[in-house]
Amino acid sequence: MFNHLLSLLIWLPVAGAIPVLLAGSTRPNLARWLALLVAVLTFAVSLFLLVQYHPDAGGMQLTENYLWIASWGVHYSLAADGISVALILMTTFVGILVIAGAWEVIQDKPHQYMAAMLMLEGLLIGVFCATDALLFYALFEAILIPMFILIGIWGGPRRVYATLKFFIYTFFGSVFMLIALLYLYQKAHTFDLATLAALPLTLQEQTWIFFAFLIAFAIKVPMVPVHTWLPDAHVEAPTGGSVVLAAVMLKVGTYGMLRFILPIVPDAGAHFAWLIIAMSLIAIVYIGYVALVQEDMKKLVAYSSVAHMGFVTLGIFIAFLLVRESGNTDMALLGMQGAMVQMISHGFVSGAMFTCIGVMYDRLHTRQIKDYGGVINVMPWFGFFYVLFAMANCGLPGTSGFVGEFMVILASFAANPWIALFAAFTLIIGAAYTLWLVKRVLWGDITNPHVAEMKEINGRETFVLVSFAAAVLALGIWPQPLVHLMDSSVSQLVQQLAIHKI
Amino acid sequence: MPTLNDILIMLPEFYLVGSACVLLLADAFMKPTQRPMLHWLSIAVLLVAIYLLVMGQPPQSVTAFGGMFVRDETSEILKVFALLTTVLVMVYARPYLNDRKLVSGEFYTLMIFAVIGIMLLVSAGNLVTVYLGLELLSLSSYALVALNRDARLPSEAAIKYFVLGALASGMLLYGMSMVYGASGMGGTPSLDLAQLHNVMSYTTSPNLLLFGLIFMIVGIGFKLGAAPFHMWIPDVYQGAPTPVTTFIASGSKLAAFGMAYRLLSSGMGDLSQHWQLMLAVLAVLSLAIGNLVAIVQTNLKRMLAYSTISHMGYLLLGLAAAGPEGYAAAMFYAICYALMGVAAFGVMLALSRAGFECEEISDLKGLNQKSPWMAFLMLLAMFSLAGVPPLFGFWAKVLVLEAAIHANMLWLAIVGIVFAIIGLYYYLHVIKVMYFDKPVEGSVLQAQQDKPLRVVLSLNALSLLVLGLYWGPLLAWCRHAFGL
Amino acid sequence: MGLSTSILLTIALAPLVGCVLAGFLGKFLGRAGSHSVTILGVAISCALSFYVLYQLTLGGAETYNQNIYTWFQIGHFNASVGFLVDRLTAMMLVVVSFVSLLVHVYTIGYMADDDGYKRFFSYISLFTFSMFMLVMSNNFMQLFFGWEAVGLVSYLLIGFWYKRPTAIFANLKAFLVNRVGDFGFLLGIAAVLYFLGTLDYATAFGSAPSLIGKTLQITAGTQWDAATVICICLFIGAMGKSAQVPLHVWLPDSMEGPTPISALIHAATMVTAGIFMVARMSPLFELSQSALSFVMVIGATTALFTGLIGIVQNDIKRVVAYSTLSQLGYMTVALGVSAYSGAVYHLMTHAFFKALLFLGAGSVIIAMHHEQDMRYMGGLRKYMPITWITMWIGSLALCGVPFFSGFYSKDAIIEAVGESHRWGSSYAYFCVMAGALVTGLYTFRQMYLTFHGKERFTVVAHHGHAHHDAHDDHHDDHGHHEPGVLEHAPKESPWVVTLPLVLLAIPSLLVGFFTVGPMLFGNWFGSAIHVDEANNVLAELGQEFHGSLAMALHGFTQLPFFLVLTAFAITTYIYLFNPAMADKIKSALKPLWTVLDRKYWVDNVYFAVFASGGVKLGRLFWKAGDTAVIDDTMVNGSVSLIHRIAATTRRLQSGYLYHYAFAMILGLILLLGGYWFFGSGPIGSGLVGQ
Amino acid sequence: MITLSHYIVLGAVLFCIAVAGLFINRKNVIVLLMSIELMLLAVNMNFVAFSRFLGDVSGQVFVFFILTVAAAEAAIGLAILVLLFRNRSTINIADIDSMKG
Repeated sequence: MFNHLLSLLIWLPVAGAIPVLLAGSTRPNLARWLALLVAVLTFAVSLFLLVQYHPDAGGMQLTENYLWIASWGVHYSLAADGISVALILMTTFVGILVIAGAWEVIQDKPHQYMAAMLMLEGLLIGVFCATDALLFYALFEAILIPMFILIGIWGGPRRVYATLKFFIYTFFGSVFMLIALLYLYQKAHTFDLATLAALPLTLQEQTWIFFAFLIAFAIKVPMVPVHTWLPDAHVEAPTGGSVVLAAVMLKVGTYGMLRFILPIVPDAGAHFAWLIIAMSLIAIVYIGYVALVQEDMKKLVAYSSVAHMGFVTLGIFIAFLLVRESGNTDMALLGMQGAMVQMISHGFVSGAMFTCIGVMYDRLHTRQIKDYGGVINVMPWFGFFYVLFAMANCGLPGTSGFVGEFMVILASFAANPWIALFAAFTLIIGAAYTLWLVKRVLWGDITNPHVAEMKEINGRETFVLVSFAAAVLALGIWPQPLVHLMDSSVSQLVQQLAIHKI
Repeated sequence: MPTLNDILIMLPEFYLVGSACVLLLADAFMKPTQRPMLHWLSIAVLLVAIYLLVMGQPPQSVTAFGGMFVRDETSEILKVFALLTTVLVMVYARPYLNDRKLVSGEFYTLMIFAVIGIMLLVSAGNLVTVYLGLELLSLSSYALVALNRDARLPSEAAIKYFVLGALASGMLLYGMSMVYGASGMGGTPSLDLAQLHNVMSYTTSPNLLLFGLIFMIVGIGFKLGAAPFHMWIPDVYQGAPTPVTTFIASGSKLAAFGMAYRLLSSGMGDLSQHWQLMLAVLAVLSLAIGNLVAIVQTNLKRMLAYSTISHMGYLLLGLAAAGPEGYAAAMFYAICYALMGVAAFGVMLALSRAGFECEEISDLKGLNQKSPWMAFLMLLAMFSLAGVPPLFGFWAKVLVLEAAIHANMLWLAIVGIVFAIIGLYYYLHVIKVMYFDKPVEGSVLQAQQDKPLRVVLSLNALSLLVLGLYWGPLLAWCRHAFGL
Repeated sequence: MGLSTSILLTIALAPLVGCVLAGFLGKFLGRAGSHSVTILGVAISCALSFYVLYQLTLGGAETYNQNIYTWFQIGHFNASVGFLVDRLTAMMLVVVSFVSLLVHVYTIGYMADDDGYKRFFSYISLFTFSMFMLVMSNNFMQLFFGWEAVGLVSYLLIGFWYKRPTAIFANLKAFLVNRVGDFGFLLGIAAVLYFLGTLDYATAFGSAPSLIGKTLQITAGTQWDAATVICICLFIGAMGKSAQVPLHVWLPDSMEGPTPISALIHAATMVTAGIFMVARMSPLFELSQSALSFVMVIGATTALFTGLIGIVQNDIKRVVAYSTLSQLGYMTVALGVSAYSGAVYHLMTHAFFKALLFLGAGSVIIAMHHEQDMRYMGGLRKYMPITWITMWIGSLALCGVPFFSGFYSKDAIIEAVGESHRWGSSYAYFCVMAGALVTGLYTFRQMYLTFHGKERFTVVAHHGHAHHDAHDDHHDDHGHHEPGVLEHAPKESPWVVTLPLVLLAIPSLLVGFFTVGPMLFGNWFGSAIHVDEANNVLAELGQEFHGSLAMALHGFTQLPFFLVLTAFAITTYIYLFNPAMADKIKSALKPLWTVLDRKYWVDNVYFAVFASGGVKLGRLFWKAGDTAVIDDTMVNGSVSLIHRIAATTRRLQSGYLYHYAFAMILGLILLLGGYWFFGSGPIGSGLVGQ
Repeated sequence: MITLSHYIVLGAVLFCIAVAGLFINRKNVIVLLMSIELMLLAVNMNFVAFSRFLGDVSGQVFVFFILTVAAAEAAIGLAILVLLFRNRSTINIADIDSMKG
């Protein structure tokens, strides 16, 4: 089992989806329980990663490598480093919560819903541990299919527009990456990432490839100005869909940057770091303002996701700047780690936020902020969680939201105080849009009679929210375990930044 | 004098001709009640043909009748898949024909003759064989399109197909005549492809040769259905009875590839740097017109027709690369497209019944409620056509793109990929209709209960997934055929 | 003997435990249970704090500085959670825990009939914990944690009565304004890390001198002095927390919170965090004269101008709130002239008498059934003698009348400013001097309006819905019965309320007299506070210091005392003998009065510019940027463009056979022509690429 | 003296007439069939001319095949024509446009 831990993690949920599907619409509850069982099993298996992966050894571990397409030298090769392990654990963790979260919320064809979720989970895990470029790409694209179905079938009124936009937008980005990969294949005659990383490329080649990669990942992250698919997708997606989308799928973009842009085109990356940093800062400030005026809760949180992902990209490319210009490795490490921690943290926080919105939506069937107000009067416990996650969302120390942003801001000051200035602006604008939302939704007297009838969260919802809260607080109070898990991998990434390929 | 060896080399073809005649007679002497037997008979005949092909496969390329007929691995692969897809077509056709009282000897014999045409075409070693194979295929197809005598559209489709087809073959012949002439200028004239190969090196009138080449490319373009020679495709696809459309979309595309390969590579290989660009132009036009116009279609068959055009564009990407990799990729693509097309039309056949053709895209509304399995199969076909991993169609696209890049035609690859994005839209639209829309009131949408159909169709569609996950062997086979 | 980690951990965690118990198990504990667990928790901390203080002063314990656990370790950069406990910390611990304890007790009475009783106790315990983390921290990261955590609790408590629109507006405002400060604070921390390579106090302060001469490249050509940048950034944080102009706007609104909170958070402890922080950072601030000047000017401005607003307020709590602002200004000025211990000393005395004043005000408010407007009070002294006396003690301390604790701290600050020769010190001197007068004015006015003169309220017979008002109507300001009309006569508050008053009155009266010598002039804080010889004004004052008695006596001959006397005289005349006078003056000085009543329009400007301005900007970005340009034009625009192209292209498929044939011919011609022109020419070969 | 080029030109002319007939004529499908025949004849002309002048017989052999196939083609063409007329009682090309777009 341990030799094929990663394969097991990928295929367990994917294969598990089949019985769930067969359980069929006639016995929805069987399907639900099966799905939950599979999700829990996957999570249990993923825990073995912590046993099997040795943080201090660093590098790619748990390697699996089989020749897949002989005549093309495509390999089915998987491996995980600290970052992958962290992301996979987050995925499996969130996996349970979305299945549990959808329990009786999804009444229409629950078996298909659960199956799609499991497929999605498996594919995402695959993305996080594929070390063959073509395999990565295939999985990277394949995750679109279940998400397309999830939004399209169980989504809101404008789901068709949203889901088509989501699919085509993302597909649009990734095809250019495919061209780039094929071009690299011409030179290297392999898709093995390690080999591609060692491939010498002129700056011009690197530039083209860099932009091909960038458009693919920037759309996935998403970065301004190619972010507009996200709010629509989130607004229309069912709660579970939004949770996975925000918590895990966005990370695929930044993860891709780590695996492709950093090692393969480092010089172009350094050359255009300013561009990405500018885009990230725009994401933080501009999107902050846009989020401020949203009338739809989900849209607001979606925009805040864009802003928070801005910190991830910022951290990564700050590291470029620090290493290449001032050679300040310590700070580069800090920035890169900040980005990583932010990825994980945002996974939990945004997931939790969307779950909260889902909880309210299930009761009132509206996402408009104006329809709410004074929810705390009827749902005090829910209110507690909501405030907690809101605080995490605006980066309050003691919650996971703080750690990553803190690190990135500290690092960016070392690169250039102005960057830090704009990045730190999130303290104000982030608090503004999040707490204004809380003010309008949670506080105040009840104005809408329907709000008065809202029921306090039930056991299932409490379980989901408590799990999220536990994760958020644990990371916030003691991030060291996570940091240590990723430390060696991150330092390797930073070392890679220093390597010139020209 | 033909030797026994010649006969043995062409055994599958001879066998098929014979059995076709037998079926014709059987049909003549059969009571109407026994007619359904024809179905299984002809399927059996085709399966036996496949068996003969695979068993009798020569270790290396051989020729018969003084080079008129070439039997090599390329033709072998193409024939096997042509027969295979024809078998699928017949299986899918049964309920359709039954519902519409179209069960008749002609259908089966014509199909078999068409297949024979394909087989001749793909292993032609001589301009004459090319022509004969092409005509055998075309004439049978014309007749098949008009199979349903009492409907308006089929006859219109047939006449359009016929006239344009005749024009195309006329041009092909005209081109052949010029090539023949050019080969005579300063050398011994010949119709043999192998000998035509090096005409360019000696001919005293290269322009004549190149004119001939261009005329032949028109013929090829027509057979492939590449823009601007694609005009027949939408009307014929829409007008013809769905099983025939299915056949035209699958088997004859393999034939078209075979023809192109024979004429361009075996015959005009020396002129590759001339025809590469022409094919590239055709590819771009096909990608553009096919993908763009498909977006605005409401008729599923017509939409698939335009999608065929765009797919031929991709196939041309591979051909334009003009190298073993390119040919391998193109053949892989042709096979892949045949399987996808058969699957897509198969689902239509499975859903249509007398009085309900299930031709409009809107007819599929809420299919996921009505019969989730069919919807799933269609989903596989659509995502595969769209080229979304991990399905088969994706890898085919990757291969042709890689071939184009390999041939230093990066720009062509980028054009291809850009139109892939546009193309994505209409495939997703079909899925949207099946999955996201509610079924219309009193929709008679429901799948045929015909067991063989369901089983074979499922296998066919699932093969797109399986081959998508493990396409190595097929690729290896295709590459081996071109000595890679 | 040293201080053991376990003691310090207990100090920090005991309130947290109380908070968690009261918060999550409140249902099982019940009201009594909840308040007892929290009070117990705080009591433990309080006792231990006194013990710690004792150890550090008389027990001869060493300064405690240890990391508890590693927060994260990246490269050579280590962020830990740890405690630094020296005399400065110990003093803060005592102040915080003592006031907090009394507030806990007081709350039993004040919140007696509030539905959020348990929640309230949970909150204030959480606050106590956060405050401990702040003052005990031994590094910037943890300081920031405590910093934001107290901000959170303040947010929760200002909005405690979440049904009040004003309350939830005030708490949002408070949090955001504080965030503006934290924005600077965080940048300061980043700068510290960048220049000193660590966030640990000891190490950072140790290597602080290395900052001299270092500069920060702001733009090409402009270099800023590193120390100045760091200190000003950090001080911006202090401006947010300690409500210094121009970030003072949140504090008056924060009075929407229940009175005990105003006493604990918005007078005694949290708002003084900024002062504490700057004192703690003295080794850094000493490196930048310009930063200190900045601090001093800001402080002086706050001290005078916010005090002036206090004169025109009618809400009893707001008067105290503005006096708090002004007093914080005094502390800041002291920091600005490097009289850190002066500032901290005033912080301590102020904590006692200001808490006293707030709690007293609260006691009055209870008696008046949550009527807060002084215009409907008056003559309360005969109803509530204890409150009256204790509040007078507090007021005299506030005005800095000799022998009262306030005198020692405040007089020292004024003297220190006088001694200072730093840029802007003359302006500061004027402000603090004038401030003394202003303080007197609003304090005595408040006392007279509340306790003296004739009663301006009427007691009517107990009618219908009267009783239930008593408990719901905390929530909406004494809602639907007209002002100045009470169901029953005001009476002295219960012992749980008066006891804290008395306990706070004692230190307000005495603590100065006994501690001024060592704490102010005796370098009591030792290494905790670092002052350059050049700047050490307190040392110079120390030359003339001959014991607290002498200082007090000397105080009677000083200008500040006469100013207070003047204020006393004026207010006594106006409010005791000639009440009509007040309105005359008001109308006489109408413009001035409006300026003060409108609080210099700062709030309006902020709201217009930042709040509505921000929303407008956001809407612009959203509609113009996201919707119009990106979505409609680029995304959907290209889609519809493709659709239009498709719609036209399909017309080529006319359906006519001869068009189809013609198309084929055209194709043929295209190929022929194409070949003819560049089939094998340069373009062609370029496209094919051999 | 008649040279090869004369024949080629004649073939070309015939071919052009045939092609023109295919897309200029908007009346009658019969004319289309005739044009197709003409086109094939043009091709035959080419082949015969070449094989005659280049002294190679295979060209003429090809011509026989073409003639035969042409006959079959004509047969099918007429059959479809009949069908068309039966279904819509017109063989006017301009009317055959029920499928377009």
